[in-house]
Amino acid sequence: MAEAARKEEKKIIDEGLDVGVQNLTEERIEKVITRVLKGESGARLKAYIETCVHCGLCSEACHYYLSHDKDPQYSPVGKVKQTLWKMLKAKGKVSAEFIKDASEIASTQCNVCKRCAMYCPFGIDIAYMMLTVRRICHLLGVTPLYIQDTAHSHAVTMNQMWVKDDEWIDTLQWQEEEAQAEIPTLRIPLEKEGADIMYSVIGPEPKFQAQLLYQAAVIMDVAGVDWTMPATPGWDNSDMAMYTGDNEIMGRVKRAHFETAARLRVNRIVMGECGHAFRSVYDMGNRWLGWRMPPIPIVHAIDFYYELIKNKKITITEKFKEPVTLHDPCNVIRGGGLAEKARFVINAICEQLIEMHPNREHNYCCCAGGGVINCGPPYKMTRMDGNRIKAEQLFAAKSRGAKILIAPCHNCHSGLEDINHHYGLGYEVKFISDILYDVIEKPS
Amino acid sequence: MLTRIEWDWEPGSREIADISKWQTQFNWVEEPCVSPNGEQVAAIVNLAEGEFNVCVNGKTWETVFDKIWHLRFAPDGRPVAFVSDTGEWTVAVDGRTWTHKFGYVWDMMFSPDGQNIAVAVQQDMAYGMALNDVIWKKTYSNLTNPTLSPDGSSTAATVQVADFGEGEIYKFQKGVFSVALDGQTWDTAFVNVWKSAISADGQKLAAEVRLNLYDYTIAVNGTPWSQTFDCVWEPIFHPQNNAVIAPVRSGGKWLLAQDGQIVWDRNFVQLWHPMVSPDGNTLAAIVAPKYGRWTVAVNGRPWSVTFKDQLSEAVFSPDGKRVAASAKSDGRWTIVADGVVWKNRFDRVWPPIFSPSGETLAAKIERNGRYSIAVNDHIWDQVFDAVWDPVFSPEGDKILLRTLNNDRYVRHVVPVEEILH
Amino acid sequence: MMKKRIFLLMALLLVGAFLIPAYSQEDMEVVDDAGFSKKQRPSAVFRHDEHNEKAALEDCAECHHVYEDGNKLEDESSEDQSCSECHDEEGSGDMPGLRKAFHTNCKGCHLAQEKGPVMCGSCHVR
Amino acid sequence: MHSIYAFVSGPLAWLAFIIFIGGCLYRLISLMVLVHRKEKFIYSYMSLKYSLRSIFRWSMPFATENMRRHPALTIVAFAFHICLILTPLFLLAHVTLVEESWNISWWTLPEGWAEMMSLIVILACGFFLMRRLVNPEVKYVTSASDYILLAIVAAPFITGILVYYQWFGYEILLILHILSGEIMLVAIPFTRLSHMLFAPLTRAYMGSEFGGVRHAKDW
Repeated sequence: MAEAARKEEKKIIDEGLDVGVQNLTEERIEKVITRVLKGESGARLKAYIETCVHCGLCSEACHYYLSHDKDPQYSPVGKVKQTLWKMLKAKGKVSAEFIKDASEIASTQCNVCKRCAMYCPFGIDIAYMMLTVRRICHLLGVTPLYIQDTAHSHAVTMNQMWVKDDEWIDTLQWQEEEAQAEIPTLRIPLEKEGADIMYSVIGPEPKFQAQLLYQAAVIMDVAGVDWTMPATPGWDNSDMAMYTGDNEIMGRVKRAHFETAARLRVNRIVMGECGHAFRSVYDMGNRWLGWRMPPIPIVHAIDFYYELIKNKKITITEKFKEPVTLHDPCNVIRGGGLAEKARFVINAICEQLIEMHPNREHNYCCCAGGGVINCGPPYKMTRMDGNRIKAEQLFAAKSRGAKILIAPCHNCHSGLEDINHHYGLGYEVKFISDILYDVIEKPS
Repeated sequence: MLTRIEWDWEPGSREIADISKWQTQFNWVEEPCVSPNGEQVAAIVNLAEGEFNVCVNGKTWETVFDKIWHLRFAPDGRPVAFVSDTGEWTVAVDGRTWTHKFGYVWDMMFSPDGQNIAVAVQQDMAYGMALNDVIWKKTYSNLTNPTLSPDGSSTAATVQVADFGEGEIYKFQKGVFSVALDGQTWDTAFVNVWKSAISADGQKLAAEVRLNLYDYTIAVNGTPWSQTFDCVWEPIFHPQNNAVIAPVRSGGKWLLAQDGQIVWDRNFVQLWHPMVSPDGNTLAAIVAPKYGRWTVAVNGRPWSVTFKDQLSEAVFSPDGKRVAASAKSDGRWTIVADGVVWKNRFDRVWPPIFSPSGETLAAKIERNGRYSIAVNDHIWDQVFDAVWDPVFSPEGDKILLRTLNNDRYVRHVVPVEEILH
Repeated sequence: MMKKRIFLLMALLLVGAFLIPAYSQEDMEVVDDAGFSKKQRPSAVFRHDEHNEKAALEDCAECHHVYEDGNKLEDESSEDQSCSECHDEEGSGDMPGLRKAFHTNCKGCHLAQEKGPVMCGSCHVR
Repeated sequence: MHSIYAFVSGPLAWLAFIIFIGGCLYRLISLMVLVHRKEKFIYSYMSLKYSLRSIFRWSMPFATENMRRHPALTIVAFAFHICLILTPLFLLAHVTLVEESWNISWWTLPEGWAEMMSLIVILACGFFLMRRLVNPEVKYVTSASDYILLAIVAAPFITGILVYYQWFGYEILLILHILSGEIMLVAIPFTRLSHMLFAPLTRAYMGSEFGGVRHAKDW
């Protein structure tokens, strides 16, 4: 039954997969799988595969599984079964069609949120295994088109959105000018060598959400922060190559980021409200380059706001009135331990925080992260159908009075906008900075 | 332009400008920058809404601009900035603008003597480079990684040679990027071209390229090395023999290659920023011999001392016999020279500078928000709100120091002996 | 000295055999496990005379041994004593505890002779 | 029967233990060598504090979210693992055999307890079997090997109970009991039963990553 239901859903047309598999030969598939599973992978993968007792206890961790009426094909281990187990069992002798399915499963039916790692009694990291599958698919050239295009953008421009070198600087100067209408002496200091902080953002900010740059500049200015932004590539902390399995491009993009900060000789990098970017600079990209921890401390926006409020660098004039609920993004909460700091910030700027359940480390994923939303329109329904449980969770919080949904992560933000709209939840989705900008005391 | 030997090397301190006065004069004063010889201090100043100028030693340029950014002194002491007037951008040198105007200008580069100034330019979404007000004859739909030849006579950059639309991943993967030397691209295009280098004689151009999504190598004058790798970092030219040297990745480890052949007998977790000593005899690079441990390898042998956080800006002494770098462990900076670490730790330290003889090593340092310099692990007893990198006299017995305290910019010449005692 | 002691023992044995029929081994069905403070298994089945006949055992000391300084005394036997008089439950030094003594004695011989029961339940029959 | 008994309880038992211990060492050492060769960075993240924090937390019944979500399974799984390990180690008959061979002995379980514990293991195996047959998410990832492993684990306990009660052919069953125990020992290092060896390591690594790097709980 479940098998049939699954087949029904498979009508997605994705050139990245459909054309990609046409270039495959059985030999190439076998060679690449062997290269990754035997050559690149090591003890972790081996231990994970051989320790797993197929108990199925990871299932309930996964929002896809919960949202698909507990269809076991969507359980974390179920996805491993459909991909890695088969590759291992067949010693890499799998068909092109199999690779296409594996790519779809690994790239669009798993947000690598690592919630399941908290549910496996052995702490098996299934997200890591899904990323290994994506790595194989990358080396075979079978990656969903939209995210592959994004990886190309990273490779060319070192940013996510094909923002050209000059467009970036121009946008910053434009936002500086805009903000000067509000605070005439406000500056976005470019290339200020020796500043305390380099502020880094993700590609969509200059491309579509320039108001976030504006807000950040105002917050920095009001708080009297010694900050700068680079006028060279390396300003973008995001990294979709990390999610396509193109580790080499991931490393290159992260190197540009860290070397830009090192060139500017800043003490710390503060980044905007993005989750996967945090993962890429704090966890994955730095490691590929050989840094155990980021060479320059990375401060996520939540942590930074916490610091500003705690140290009274900014004053809250009047708290935000409407009841809010908070979505805990996987990469900064489960991946960065900022759950309590996020609550400190929200409580400092909002009258009422209504918790959704589960929350903190146990919050349900937005279903957009891990590169899934970046796989583009073909998979929008994958995300919607794959996260009914999130809609239910949000609905429950709404029924207890929450009106505003705070999502301090770009992917979560966009993903939850879609969920909100698709399920008609009637929330307004906001970043913390949207509210913070509104409630802080600014020079009149 | 005065050569370094002609600068004022008389020991003593001299106040050049009181910037606090400028602050009363203008709406705001941006970050000051100073000339190499320390005789000038300049800053972008705001006169009124949409009115900017550059103030040098208290005097403004003749022309007021809508917007100014990236003010820097060229090595020859001329202040240079990007300026905008009625929506057009150009370069202003000492207050005089280039004749060419652009949609945008950025990435300012100087030749070591400061005589050549190169920038990246964009006009009507067509991209190119300009050197001393001379623009490339051809333009491209995108341009990244601009570079200048060692003598500053040639420019190069990665350029996009064919158009592709959003989502046209297969067109992209056929290769639409190349590199242009003085505007002329190679005949070959690649999936990606990143940083490039121009040989000392200006005849050769080498760049890191990606042949498909997975195979990387170095291409020289359009011809890729016959060997491919899992990844590469940017190449450099050997200053004497024009050999191309680049870090390459194979089997998950980094190696050093010269003209496609592996030259160091061991691999590293990371290897980048290779450099050749001025005499051409020594090859060094920043390496991670172990995961999360950073140091310098000289001729393939890493120093035994390693650092946890980072190691940046290794430098050779002018005679090529010594190597020094700034390094950080557990958030504390220090200097390491020839594998020997300074005892002092700093909140921040800037790239170290060798005296002409290589005997003395100096660096700008920060402790508790105040700045000073340290020489051979001795910290000068004076602290400032800001200092610029120290400059050695030609004999190496004196140091030129450019400092800022209470917005007063002061030029000091300090005998090295004074700091060491 | 030695002869005197053997004589004494013989005398005692005779007296014992005739005067204390209650201790007669003819009726013995199970091993005397009175020495165990707590029995965890059914008593081991052991029909003394039948066993000895079958095993063609003549020498009592084959089982009812006497050890001195770790050496078995060839001409002496201890059928007048309970095993537990020497072998307490714990055992000490070279002296095996009672359980081990029984097992070594019975099973050890069975294994060596490749005859007789050697598995737990073959003796400790439920 | 003597020679068979002597063989299975002698050379074969030796072989089984040698393969078990040698195999475990081999698996652990080769895993470490693999880490050393290809993923040395793992060592740099290992933290004793957070490893123990994680192992301890996951060794406490109902101390993690997922354990609370599956109370029956939690109880069964804990009872199963405790009984599975303790029963053979402290069984009177086993200790007696060890004592006869090497003159060392240790505390033993009262026979009644051992009987109960063996039954618990068998019942738990039944429970696991039912999960595999009935729960869709378990069934989906179950293959023949999972049933075989379950049988390997259950066999020594089923035969153990049978020989304890001396039902059916005692001697044959005892031989089978010994054999099944030996099969299980040999299987541990070379099948997914090796989670006995690796689970503490994977747990320690995840505990270290979550505690030391991610500053988050891994439960």
